[in-house]
Amino acid sequence: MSQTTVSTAPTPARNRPKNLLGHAWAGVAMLLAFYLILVAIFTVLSPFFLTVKNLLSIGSNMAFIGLMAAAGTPLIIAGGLDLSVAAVAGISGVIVAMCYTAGIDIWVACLVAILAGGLIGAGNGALTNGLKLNPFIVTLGTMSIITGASLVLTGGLTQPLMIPGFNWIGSGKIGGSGGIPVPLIIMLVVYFLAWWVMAFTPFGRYIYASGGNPEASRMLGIPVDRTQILLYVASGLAGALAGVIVAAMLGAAAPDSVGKHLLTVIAAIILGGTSLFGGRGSVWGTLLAVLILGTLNNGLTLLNVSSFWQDVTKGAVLLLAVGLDQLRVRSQA
Amino acid sequence: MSQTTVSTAPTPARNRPKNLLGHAWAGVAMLLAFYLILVAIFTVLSPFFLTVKNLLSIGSNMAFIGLMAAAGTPLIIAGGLDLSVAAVAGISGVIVAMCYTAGIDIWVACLVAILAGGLIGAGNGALTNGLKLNPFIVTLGTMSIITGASLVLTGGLTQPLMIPGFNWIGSGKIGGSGGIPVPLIIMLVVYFLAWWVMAFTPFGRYIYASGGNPEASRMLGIPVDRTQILLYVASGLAGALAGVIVAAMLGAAAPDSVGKHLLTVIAAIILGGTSLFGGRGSVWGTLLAVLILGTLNNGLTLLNVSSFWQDVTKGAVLLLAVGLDQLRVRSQA
Amino acid sequence: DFHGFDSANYDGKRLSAEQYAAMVKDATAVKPPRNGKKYVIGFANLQRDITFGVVVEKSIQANADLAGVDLLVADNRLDGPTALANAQSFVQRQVDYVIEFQTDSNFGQTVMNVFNDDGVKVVAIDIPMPGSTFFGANNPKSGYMSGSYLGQAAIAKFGKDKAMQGYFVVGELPQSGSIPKMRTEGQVNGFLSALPEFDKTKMLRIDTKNTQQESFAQMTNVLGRIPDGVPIMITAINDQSAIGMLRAVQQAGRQADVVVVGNGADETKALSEEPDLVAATGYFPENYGNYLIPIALSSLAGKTLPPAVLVNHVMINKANLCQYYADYKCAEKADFEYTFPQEAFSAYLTELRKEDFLKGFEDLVPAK
Amino acid sequence: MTDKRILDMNGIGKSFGGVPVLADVHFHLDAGEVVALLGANGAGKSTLMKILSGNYSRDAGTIAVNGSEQDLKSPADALALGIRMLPQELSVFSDLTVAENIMIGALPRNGMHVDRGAMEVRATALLERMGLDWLSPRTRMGTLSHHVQRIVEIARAMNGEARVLIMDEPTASLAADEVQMLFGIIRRLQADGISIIYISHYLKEVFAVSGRIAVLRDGRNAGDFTTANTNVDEVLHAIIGNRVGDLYPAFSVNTASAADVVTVEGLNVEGWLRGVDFTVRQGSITGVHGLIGSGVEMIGRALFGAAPRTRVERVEIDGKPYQVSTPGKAVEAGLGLVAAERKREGIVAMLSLRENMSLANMPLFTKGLSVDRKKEATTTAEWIWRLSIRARNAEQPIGTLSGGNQQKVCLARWLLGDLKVLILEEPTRGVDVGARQEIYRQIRQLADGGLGILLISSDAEEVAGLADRSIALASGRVTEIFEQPTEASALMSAASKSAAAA
Ligand SMILES: Nc1ncnc2c1ncn2[C@@H]1O[C@H](COP(=O)(O)OP(=O)(O)OP(=O)(O)O)[C@@H](O)[C@H]1O
Ligand SMILES: Nc1ncnc2c1ncn2[C@@H]1O[C@H](COP(=O)(O)OP(=O)(O)OP(=O)(O)O)[C@@H](O)[C@H]1O
Ligand SMILES: [Mg+2]
Ligand SMILES: [Mg+2]
Repeated sequence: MSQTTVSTAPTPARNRPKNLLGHAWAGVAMLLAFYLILVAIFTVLSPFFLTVKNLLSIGSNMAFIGLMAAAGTPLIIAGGLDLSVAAVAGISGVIVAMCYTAGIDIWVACLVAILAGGLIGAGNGALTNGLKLNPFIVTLGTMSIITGASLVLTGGLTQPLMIPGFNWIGSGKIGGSGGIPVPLIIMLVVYFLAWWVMAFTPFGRYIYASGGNPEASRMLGIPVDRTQILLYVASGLAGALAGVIVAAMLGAAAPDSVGKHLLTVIAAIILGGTSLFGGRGSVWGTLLAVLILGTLNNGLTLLNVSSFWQDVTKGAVLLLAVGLDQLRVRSQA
Repeated sequence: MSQTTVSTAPTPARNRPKNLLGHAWAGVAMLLAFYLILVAIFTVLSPFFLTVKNLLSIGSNMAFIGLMAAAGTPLIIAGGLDLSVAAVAGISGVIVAMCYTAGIDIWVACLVAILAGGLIGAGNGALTNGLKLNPFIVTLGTMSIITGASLVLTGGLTQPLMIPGFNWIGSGKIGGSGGIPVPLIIMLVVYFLAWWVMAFTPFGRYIYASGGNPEASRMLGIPVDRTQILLYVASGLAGALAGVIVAAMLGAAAPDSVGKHLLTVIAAIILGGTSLFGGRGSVWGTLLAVLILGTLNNGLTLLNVSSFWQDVTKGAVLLLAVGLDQLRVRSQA
Repeated sequence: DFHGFDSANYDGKRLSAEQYAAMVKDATAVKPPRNGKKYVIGFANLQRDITFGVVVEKSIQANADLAGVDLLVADNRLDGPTALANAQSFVQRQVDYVIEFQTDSNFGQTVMNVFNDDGVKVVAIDIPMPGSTFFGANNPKSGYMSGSYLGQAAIAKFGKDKAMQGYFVVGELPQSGSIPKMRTEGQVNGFLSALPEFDKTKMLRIDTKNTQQESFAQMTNVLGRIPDGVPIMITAINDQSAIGMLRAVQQAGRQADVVVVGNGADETKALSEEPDLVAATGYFPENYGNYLIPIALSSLAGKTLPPAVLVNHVMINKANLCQYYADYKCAEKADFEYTFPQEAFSAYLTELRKEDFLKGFEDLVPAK
Repeated sequence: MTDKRILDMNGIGKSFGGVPVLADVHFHLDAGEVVALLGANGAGKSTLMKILSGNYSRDAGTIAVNGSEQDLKSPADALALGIRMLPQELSVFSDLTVAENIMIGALPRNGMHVDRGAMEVRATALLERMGLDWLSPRTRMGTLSHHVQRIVEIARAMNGEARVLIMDEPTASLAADEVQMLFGIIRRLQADGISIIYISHYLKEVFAVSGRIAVLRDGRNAGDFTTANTNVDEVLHAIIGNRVGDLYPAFSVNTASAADVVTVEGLNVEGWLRGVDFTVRQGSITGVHGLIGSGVEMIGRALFGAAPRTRVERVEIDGKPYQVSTPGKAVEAGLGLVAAERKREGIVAMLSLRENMSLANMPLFTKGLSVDRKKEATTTAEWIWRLSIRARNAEQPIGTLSGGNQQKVCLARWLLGDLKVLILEEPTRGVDVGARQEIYRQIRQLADGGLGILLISSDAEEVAGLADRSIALASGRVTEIFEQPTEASALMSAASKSAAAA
C-alpha cells in the first residue's frame, strides 16, 4: 500500500457529503424559502395579495431595479462596483426624450441612449481598471457628473414621452390585458442571460476568479481588467435599459427619478448573497432579493400600512433575512 | 556575544526620517495640497471667498458631516461599516425634541439622545459582531428602522427647538460674533480625540490590525469583536451628537433631515484615503475630504454656479482628486 | 401703488421695464446697492429639479432681467442644513435682498437669524419665516379646492351612488412636514365636502416620495385592492405624482374608471391632452416672479408691505386652460359646473386651527 | 540534458522604493534542466522569479527566451512564452471548485461553454498524478485544508504547455512522501524537455532533484555549481557567506524532573483528533510529529481555542484548570501560537514590521494610556538584528518582506512577553538555514529560561533535532510518546505504522 494515499486521504469524519447543497445554492434556497414565507404571510393578511395580476405587477414594478441589480451582481462578484448605474438610468430616459424631440425615430433614440449607457460604463471601466482608481470614488464621481448632466440637459424638467409603441415596452402585456408585463419579460431574459454567462462560459469563470483572487488571476493570465471593464459596460447598458423602461412605463423621462433607488439596487445584490468583497454570489439570489423587496412594498401598501411603519418593517425584514441566512450557515458549518 | 549584538543593532532613530512622509501621510499631504489649490482657485475667482468668516462658516456647516465621518473612519478601518449613522442623527434630534416637549431639561434631553445613539450603535455591533451578520445589510436595516421610527414618533413633522442656550451649540461662536463657531470646535475636538486614540493607544493598533487581517488578529489574542463593537458604539454616539448639533443649528429637529447626507459621509471617508476593505486610513484624510467637499459647495455657490453644474463639477473634482492621488502612488512605486 | 405694484390688490401681471426702472431708481435713493453698482438679489430655490421650482426660478429670473438686477440662485435641495449654508453664502456675497424658498417653517427662525444679523430683508415663498414677507400658496385652500373638485367631478362622471362605491386615493408626501400635510388634509376634507358619507376604509393614502416613478409603483400596488369596475378617484400632492398614479391606472387598463385632479397646474401639456386628468389647482408659478421682484424692490424702497401676499388659486380645467395658458386650446364646455364650497371650507379652517400638527404655528392657516 | 539555452537573464536590477533588491543578476536555463535557485531569506529569489513570470517589472537588464529578447510586461506575456510559476504563497480561488482551480488558466471549451466534462476529466487526471485520487474535482476549494489546496495548486502548475516551470518553495508544506512524489513528477517533466527552476531552503531536496545550483546573496549572484560536483558545505558557504556549525543546539539536561506546565486530557476535534492526551513540561521542548492529515495541524490550535468543533475533557495550566475558549483567553492564560499559515493567520500585511512585532503584547508596550513607541522601536531593532531579519527598516510594511523574514517576525513577537507556553506550528517553514539555526537557538534559549514549548512539525528531523521529548500522532490519535530525544526514523515509523493499523 502506497504511503501517498495514506497521508492525504481524509479521515472519515471529514468526508461527509455536507457540501452537496453547496454554499451558493443553499443561500439561494434560503432566500426562496423566505420569499415564499413572505408570500404566505401576505396571502393570509390580505385577500388582495395573492392574485396572478398582483404578483405579476410586483415583478413589473421591480423590473428596472432588477435590471440594474442583474448587471451589478457579476460586477461586484468580479471585484468592481458601480454607484453610477441609477444615474445612468436617469440620463438614458433624458437622452431618449431629447433625441425624440429632435425628430429622431424613437427606437433609434433608445438605441442611442443604450449605447450612451455602454459608453459611460466603458468610461467607468477605463478609470477604475485602466487608471487603477478606486471604484467607489470613481463611480460616485461619474454618478454626480451624470446626474448634473441630465439636469443641465433638461433644465430639471420632466420630459413627456407618450408614444404608444414605445410605452408598450414599459406597460404592455403579452397575452392580453391579464398577460405577462413586458418589463418583467425583459428582466427575466436579462437574468437568464446573466446566469448563462456566469455559470457556463469561460468569461463567467473569469468573473468569479477575478473577484475571488485578482492577484492569482493575473498570475494565471486571466484578463482581470478586461473582464471588469466589460462588466462596467454591461452595467452601463443595463442602467440605460432600465432608464428606457422607466421612461416608457411613466410616459415621461424625469432626470433624477431613478437615482434614489441606488441603495435598493445595492441592497438587493448584497441581500442576494453576493459578497461586497467579490468572488461570491449569484444572480438568482439577487432576483429573489429584488422580489422580496418588491413584495414587501406591495404587501405593506395593500395592507394600508403607513409608509413610516413600512420603513420600520422593511428594516426588520432585512435583519431577519440576513439573520436566518446566518443561522443556516452556522447549522451547516 | 549577545552584548555586541545590542550595540550593533541599528538604532531606531536612523530609520525615522524615511517614514515621516510614509505611505499614509503622503496621501494626506496630497489631499492637503488639493484643498489648498481649491482654496487658491476660489480666491482668484471670487472676491467673497477668502475671508475668515467664510472659511469658518464652511467648517461649521460641515461639522455634522465631519462628526459622522470622524467616527466612521476608524470603524471602516477596523472592517466595519455603519450606514445607519445619518439616520441616528435624525432620530437623535427627534429624541431631544420629544424629551424637551415632555418637560425634561434640554441638556438631559441631549444626554438621553446621545446615549440612545450609543445604544443603537451597540445594537449594530451586537448584530454584526455577536451574530456575525453582514454589516452592510444590518446597518441598512437599522437605518430603515430608525428612519421609520423617527417618522412615526413625529408623524413626519419637524419639531421646533428654539432654546437659546441649546441653539448656542449649533450656531454660537467663541470669541465674539466673528469668533470660532462652536460646531467647528466640537468637530475638531472629536478629530483630535479620534486621532489620538488611533495613532497613540493600543486600542488604535487593534483598530488597524482588526481591519487589516481579522484572522491573524484573532490568533494574536486581539479582541477583534470588542474593538468593532466599541467602534459601532462610537459611531452611534457621533451620529447622535451630529444630530444634536444639526437640531441646535436649525432650531428644529426634522426626522429626515440628515439621512440624505449619508453618501457624503461615506464619500468623505473613502476620498480621505480609507480603504473600504479595512486596515488603512486616517482621520486627517477624512477631515480634509470633508473640507474639500464643503469648500466646493461654498465656492461654487458663491460663484453663482447653477446647482446642476455644481453636481457636474463635484463629480469631476472627485475624479481629479482620486486621479492625482493615484499619480502620486505610481510615481512613488 | 408703487409704480404699478399694489401689494394688496395685485393681479399678477408682469410689470414693464419702465416701471421696474422707476422702482429701482426710487429704491437706490433709499438704500443704494451694497456693491455700489447694481442690486444683487439672492434666490434660494426649494429644489431645482422639480417642475414647480424650475418654473418659479424662470419667472423670477425673467423679472430680475427686466428690472436690471443681478440674481444669485442657490439650491436648498429640500434640506435644512443646505438652506442654512446657502443663507450664509448669500450674506457672504453681500446680497441686497433675499427670496427664500426653503423646506420647513421650523427652520425659518434660524435662517432668518443669518439674514437679520446682516440686516438683509427677506421674502419667503410658501413657507412663512418670522420677520419676513410671506408670499405664496394657500395650502389648505388649494388642497380643499382640488379635493372638492375631484368629488364633484366624480359625481358628474359616475353619478353619486356609484362614486360612493369607489375608492379615493391620495398621493401624499408624509415625510416633508406640515406644509404638504396641510395640502393633503385639505384635499381629503375637500373631497369629503362633496361626498360626506364616503366610506373611510375606501380612502387610501400612498407615499409618493415626490417622484413620478414612486407614485406609479405605489399606485400599481394599491390597485390590487380596488375591485374592477369601481370608480378610482385620484388626487396628489402635485401634478407629477398625480400623473404617475394615472399612468399606473392606465397600465392596468382601467382608465374607464378613473378621474384625476392635479395640484399645481404646472403640467399643462398633460392637463390639455390627458382626458382623465380633469383639472388641477392653479398656482401660476410662472407668475411668482411678477410678484416677488416688485416685493423686493418695494421693500428696498422702504415701502411697507402686508405680512402676507397670497396667490389666488383657481381651478384650471380643460374648459378654461386657454385663458391662463395661451398655448393651449380650450374645450367647448366644462364637464360640469364647479362650485367652491366656501361655507364648508370656513368651517374646516376653524377645525384646522385646533389641529395638533399645527401647534405652535397656527398663523400658517390663512384667514380665508 | 540538451545544450539548448532556453532562458537567459542578464544584468537584472530591481529596487523597491529606492532600495535595491536585485543588482546585475544573471541567470540562465537550458531545456530540460532542473536548476535550484538558492539564497537566504530576502536574497531576492522570489523577486527574480516574479520578474521572469511578468509579475514585476525590472529596472534593468534583459531577458531572452529561446534566444530572442522579450519584454514580459505582464504574466500573460510570460505565460504565452510557456513560463509558468507556482508562487511561494498559496494563491487559490476558495469559491471555485477544485477542477476550476486547476483549469482556470486554460478552460476547455465546447462552443461558447466551458466544457465541464473535459475540465473535470483532465483535473481528475492531474489530481491522480498528485496522489489526490480521493478528491472530487467538484469540491469547493475553500473547504479543503491548506495543505490539500497547495497540492491542488501544484496540479494546476502541471496543467498546460509549460516550457519553464518555476517552483517557489513548493515543498514548504508538503509531507515527505509527497515530496518524493513531486520529485517523480519533476523528473518526468524534465524528461519531456521542460526546464524547472526549483527554489528551496532544504539542501537535501536540492541535491536530490537538481542538476545545477545557482545562488543569490544580497540580490547578487553568489555562485553557480553543478550539483554533482559540489557539496552542502560549499553551497551553504555561498548562501550565507560563512560556515554554519551544528544546526540544532544541545538538548536540555533536566527534562525528566521538570513540572508539567500544561496538561491536556481527552482533546477532540471533530474530524481531526480523537481523545488525545499530552503534557508540556516547563523548560523543555515537547515535539509533536505526524504526517500531514494526521491531526498534527490541529493539535496546537485546538488547545489555543482556534479550532472549530473542539471538545476537551480537562486542561490544566500551571496546575490550575483552564477552559479552552478563544485565542484571546489563551493569550491571557500565557499561551502563544505561531501559526503555520503566516499570510492568513500570522501577519497584518499593511502594518509595519514594528507594529506587527508588538501586536500580541500591547500591554508590554503601553505607557499610561498610549503606546510606548520608543520601546517598540528599540525592541524591534534588536530583534531585527538578532534574527537577521532583512528589511529596509522597522517601518517597512511587513507584507513586503520576503516570506522567510515574515516568519521570523511571527516568531520574534512571542519572544517578547512573559509566556508560559509557546506553541509553534511549523516554525521554520520557508526559513533559510542560517536563520533556522538562529531560531532553533532562540527556541532552546527560551526553553532554558523556563518556557514550555510545544513544537508541532511535519518535519521529523526538526522534531528529532530539537525536541527533548516527542509525541507521534496518526489518524487523530497518539501512537507513541518518546520521553527522550529520539531519531527521525523512529518518529516517522511511529507516525505511519499505526496509521496503517487505524
Ligand atoms: N513589493 C515589495 N516592496 C518592497 N520591498 C519588497 C517587495 N517585494 C520584495 N521586497 C524586498 O525584496 C527583498 C527580496 O525579497 P524576495 O521575496 O525576493 O526574497 P526571497 O529570496 O524570495 O526570500 P525568501 O526565501 O524569504 O522567500 C526583500 O528584502 C523584500 O523585503
Ligand atoms: N466544511 C469543511 N471543512 C473542512 N474541510 C472540509 C469540509 N468539507 C469538506 N472538507 C474536506 O474536503 C475534502 C473533500 O471532501 P468531499 O466530500 O468533496 O470529498 P469527495 O471527493 O467527494 O469524497 P467522497 O468520495 O467520499 O464523496 C475532504 O478532505 C474533506 O475533509
Ligand atoms: Mg463527496
Ligand atoms: Mg521568496
